[in-house]
Amino acid sequence: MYKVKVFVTLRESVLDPQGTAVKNSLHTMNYNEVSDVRIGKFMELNIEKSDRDVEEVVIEMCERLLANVVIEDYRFEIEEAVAQ
Amino acid sequence: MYKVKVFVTLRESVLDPQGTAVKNSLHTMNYNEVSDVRIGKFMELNIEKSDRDVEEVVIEMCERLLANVVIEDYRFEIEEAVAQ
Amino acid sequence: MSLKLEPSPEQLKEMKVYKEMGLTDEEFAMVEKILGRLPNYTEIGLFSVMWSEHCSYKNSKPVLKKFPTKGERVLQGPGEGAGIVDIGDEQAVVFKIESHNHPSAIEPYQGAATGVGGIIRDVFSMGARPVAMLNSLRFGELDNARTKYLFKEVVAGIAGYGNCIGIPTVGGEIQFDPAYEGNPLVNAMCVGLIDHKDIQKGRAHGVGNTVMYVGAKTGRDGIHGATFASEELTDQSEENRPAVQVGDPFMEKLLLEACLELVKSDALVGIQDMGAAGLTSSSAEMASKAGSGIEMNLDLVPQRETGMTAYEMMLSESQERMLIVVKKGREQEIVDLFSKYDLEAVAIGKVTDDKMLRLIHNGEIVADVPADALAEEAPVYHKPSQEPAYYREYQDMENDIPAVEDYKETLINLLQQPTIASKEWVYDQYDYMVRTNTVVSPGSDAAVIRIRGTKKGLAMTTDCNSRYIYLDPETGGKISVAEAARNIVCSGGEPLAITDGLNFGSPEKPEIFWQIEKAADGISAACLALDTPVIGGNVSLYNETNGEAIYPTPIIGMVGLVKDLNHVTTQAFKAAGDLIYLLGETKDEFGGSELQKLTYGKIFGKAPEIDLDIEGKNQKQVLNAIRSGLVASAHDVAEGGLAVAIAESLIGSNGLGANVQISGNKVSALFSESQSRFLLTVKKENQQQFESLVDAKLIGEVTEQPVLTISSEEGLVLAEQVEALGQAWKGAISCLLK
Amino acid sequence: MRFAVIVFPGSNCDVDMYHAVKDELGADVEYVWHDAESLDEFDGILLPGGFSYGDYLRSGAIARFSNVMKEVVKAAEAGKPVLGVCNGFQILLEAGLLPGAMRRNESLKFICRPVELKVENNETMFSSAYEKDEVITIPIAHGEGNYYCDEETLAKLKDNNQIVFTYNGSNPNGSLENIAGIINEKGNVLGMMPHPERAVDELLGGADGLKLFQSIVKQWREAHVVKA
Ligand SMILES: Nc1ncnc2c1ncn2[C@@H]1O[C@H](COP(=O)(O)OP(=O)(O)O)[C@@H](O)[C@H]1O
Ligand SMILES: [Mg+2]
Repeated sequence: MYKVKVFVTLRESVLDPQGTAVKNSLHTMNYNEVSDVRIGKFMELNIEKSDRDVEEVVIEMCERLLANVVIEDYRFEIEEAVAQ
Repeated sequence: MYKVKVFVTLRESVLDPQGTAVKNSLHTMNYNEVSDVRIGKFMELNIEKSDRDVEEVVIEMCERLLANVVIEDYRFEIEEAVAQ
Repeated sequence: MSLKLEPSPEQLKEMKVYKEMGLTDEEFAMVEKILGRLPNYTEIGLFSVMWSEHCSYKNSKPVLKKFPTKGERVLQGPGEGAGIVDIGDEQAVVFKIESHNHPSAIEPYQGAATGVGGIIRDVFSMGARPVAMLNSLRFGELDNARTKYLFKEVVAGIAGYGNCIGIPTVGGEIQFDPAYEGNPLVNAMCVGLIDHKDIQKGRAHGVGNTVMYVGAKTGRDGIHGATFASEELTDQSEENRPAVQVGDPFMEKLLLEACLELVKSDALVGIQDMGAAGLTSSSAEMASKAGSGIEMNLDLVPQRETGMTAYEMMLSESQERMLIVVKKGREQEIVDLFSKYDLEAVAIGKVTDDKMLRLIHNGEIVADVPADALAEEAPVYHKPSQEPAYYREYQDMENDIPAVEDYKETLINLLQQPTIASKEWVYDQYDYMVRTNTVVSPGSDAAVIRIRGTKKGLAMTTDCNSRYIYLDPETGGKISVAEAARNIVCSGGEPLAITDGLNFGSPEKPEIFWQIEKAADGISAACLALDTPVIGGNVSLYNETNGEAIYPTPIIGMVGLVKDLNHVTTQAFKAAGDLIYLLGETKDEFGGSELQKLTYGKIFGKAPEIDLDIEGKNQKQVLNAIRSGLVASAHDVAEGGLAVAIAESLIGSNGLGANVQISGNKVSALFSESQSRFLLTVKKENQQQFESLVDAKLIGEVTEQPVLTISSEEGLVLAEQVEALGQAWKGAISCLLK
Repeated sequence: MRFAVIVFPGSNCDVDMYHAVKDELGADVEYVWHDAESLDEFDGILLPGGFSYGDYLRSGAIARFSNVMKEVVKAAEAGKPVLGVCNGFQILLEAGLLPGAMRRNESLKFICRPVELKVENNETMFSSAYEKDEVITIPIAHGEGNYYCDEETLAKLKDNNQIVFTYNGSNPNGSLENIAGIINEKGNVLGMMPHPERAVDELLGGADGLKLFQSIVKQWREAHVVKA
């Protein structure tokens, strides 16, 4: 089995209302040292071994469902897990 | 400056309806090898150096605002960035 | 730095860079002539957006001229952010519809959300408090993953924005047809309330007054083909692509409250929202309308990103921004007012007397063009128009009555057609109650909002049967207006005025232009006959995929006045023993009908006829009877015909049934889509009085037994448990989405 | 009795709450901005629904750090009635005035519709005008109303009779044990997802929520008549 971590973040030019709200809130709470916040998604997937290349599968899933590539970028990490 | 990555995920014992929905969608799309999906938040913060210990500050922010510890766990990574 | 990457004026001309911005050679020559010199990159950018169809209506102006726009109650017709109609007591209603088709096809959630945000700004920039939203949607058939995805995300986007900002979404309409497969339509309508004294106009009066920027910061969102030229000249690729706009309803909620406080201040001179073409259109139009000029220092524009060029700032379509003009010397008051809402208000320029839009960036004048040239002097094109062959062919056909074997099964089938089926799956996601004024929620004909502190209400609806319009644009155009008015009347309202969202294919095609013209003729005729002037609207052309146009879809948004909330009526049958009446004549009309589509899988023939005199007369009778307190329930007979209308009235009735008699051809009696018809129920004790007011035919009685029984002279036609009808109707959409 | 309706940036049911109390209950009520320094002059505190700060991180997470929340805590400690509806409930959870947390609705969709509630506990200052086990109809309108708490907390809620309202029949959002509204141990802080302030006028479809507000006023009058 593979443990896959997918990070989906908004593209650079895209407005991030969530990040802005959190930054403002941190400032009100006196964490003035925080100069920027961007918020994205973090997904953990367990994928069983199959005859397809796992990386290929992950890219395909990201492009088709997990990220909306019009506004989001994605990154991932694949780790082989020892079966329990 | 520090680049801090915060990962906020639902606690293991808490049901994750979003993750379940994504898993079901993936199955409909014939990615049957996906056996589990959990969805969380991925936050990227830029934090300027201050006289407080950055790790301490990050923990405090997580506990107070970034995560709701009743249902969520958090993890973070701190990286020192070269000032531009 | 980035300025250097822009082509020089000479390169612009030589390389015809303007072409990729959508300007023709002739238009470029016009610009050159207006300026008396070559425009620079920023300047040609200003012209290209202001002279686009979206901002200038250069192709649709001749058509829009046809619409009747005046009326006793019209306080503001087309031309400002939204139209305004008097409703008495020094109050007025403000409303407008707008399309967001293209963005929604690319990023359905954000496209729909920002469409909602945009139309809300149009309304509160007039000084009005938005009180309700409606929408009108078109998708392909719900039989493939892409369409399901678009549908779900569009609905979620509308809900996401509207719910968060706290304006109830109270109604709308949805149709599914393969014609919209590649090009879904998302039109949103906003209705606001205003006191006459608060009405604002977007004008930059008073030389020396200050131009201020309020709301969200400017980013590189939505710049049309913005940096394509720079891209050719540099290696930057991806990062410079125009970014899709992301809505921030929270920001807009703050902006809304701040602006409504602002309109009470006498420091305010003019206000306009930054919609399409953002800073460019708002500044050029405000100056042009006031006969003045505006000078702005772009260095002062709040920016979300670094290194933005003048071109990018002027063409950005970042959301949740407004441009305002305030009296000189009163800026600090405005800054304070906005800061209470955690918003920025920044002085970025001043009103001048030279009628020029002048832009300064990094200490240099980067654009200096006549404001009128941008806002008013776009070329107007009279496109050739030609009757399409299909139309002739359809007109020559005889009315065909589809064969029906099993009436019950057909009725159930019709109730399951997504266009007819319950839209609960959709409106359950909309907060239709917030602000606690919603008297009639989605699920009946027109929605009704009460006006707090009065006994009045506003009825509102969106309607458009695109199939009829495709078959016969003129008749279909009439029907759209008539149907909207019918829905208003059924809810107890008197139709006031309309806003129209004209969604069509490419006007470059003579057959499409013909559709536009004819539909406008039909709409105009109906507006005149029913006394509902056009007070504003929106044009969206070029809705095509692979050369295939959508059905012509001029959506009608109508608002009516409910004089007394006691008149509010819904479509649900109310009590056993009530008499059921049908007003209006039933003919053998199936062109474009649901039964035709169901039977043949396509539509053809003539659209149903409509006689506007009869329509007007029937509406008056119904409204009169409602106002006399004689009507227990009212429902217009629309898609699917009488049988579907009766089923809908029963499903909402909490366990009642009906016994109905039909005569003549059974298929027509049950399923024909003849126009100008109403299904009404009346308490027995009111029978005489009702019959003296309304020329309706008694067709049956509401029963205790929750069964629908329809019979003819020959005997039983169909009988079915209302529960079963309800299940078919309610479950259809969520079932298709699985 | 004077009520405060707290207005956070992004609150949008503040008007509903205000008018319910003023027009239908006929009590004194005022809007109080989120940066207010004191709530001393008020006898009852109402946290309305909406999307405070856009609810962009988690519902209620940012609002709980508003200035006025210190005063809300103070009012709660002083035993004044504090009612949080929808977003107000979420804020009370985030602020720790009530136990547990909210998750997204099981369907992942926003849901707006009237639902049936069962009055589980009518011995609170918010529910005394209802009968025990009375079934009432109150609208919901939320995307994150799926209540959660751990087993230990749930056991405590049950032992102390802190569950005031549950969804009757079908559960619209997946909340634990059909929970729709809970009260704190002391009995003066109620949080609920359904909107009683939207159910106070037959013209808009029902008035089952009115008794909730009447309960508050009744209790306050009794307390103050005794004192006087
Ligand atoms: N997109 C939508 N958003 C909100 N409500 C909708 C939408 N589509 C349909 N509805 C509601 O569902 C009900 C039935 O719609 P429809 O079948 O179009 O009615 P009609 O034929 O009477 O115009 C109406 O109350 C309408 O407002
Ligand atoms: Mg209708």
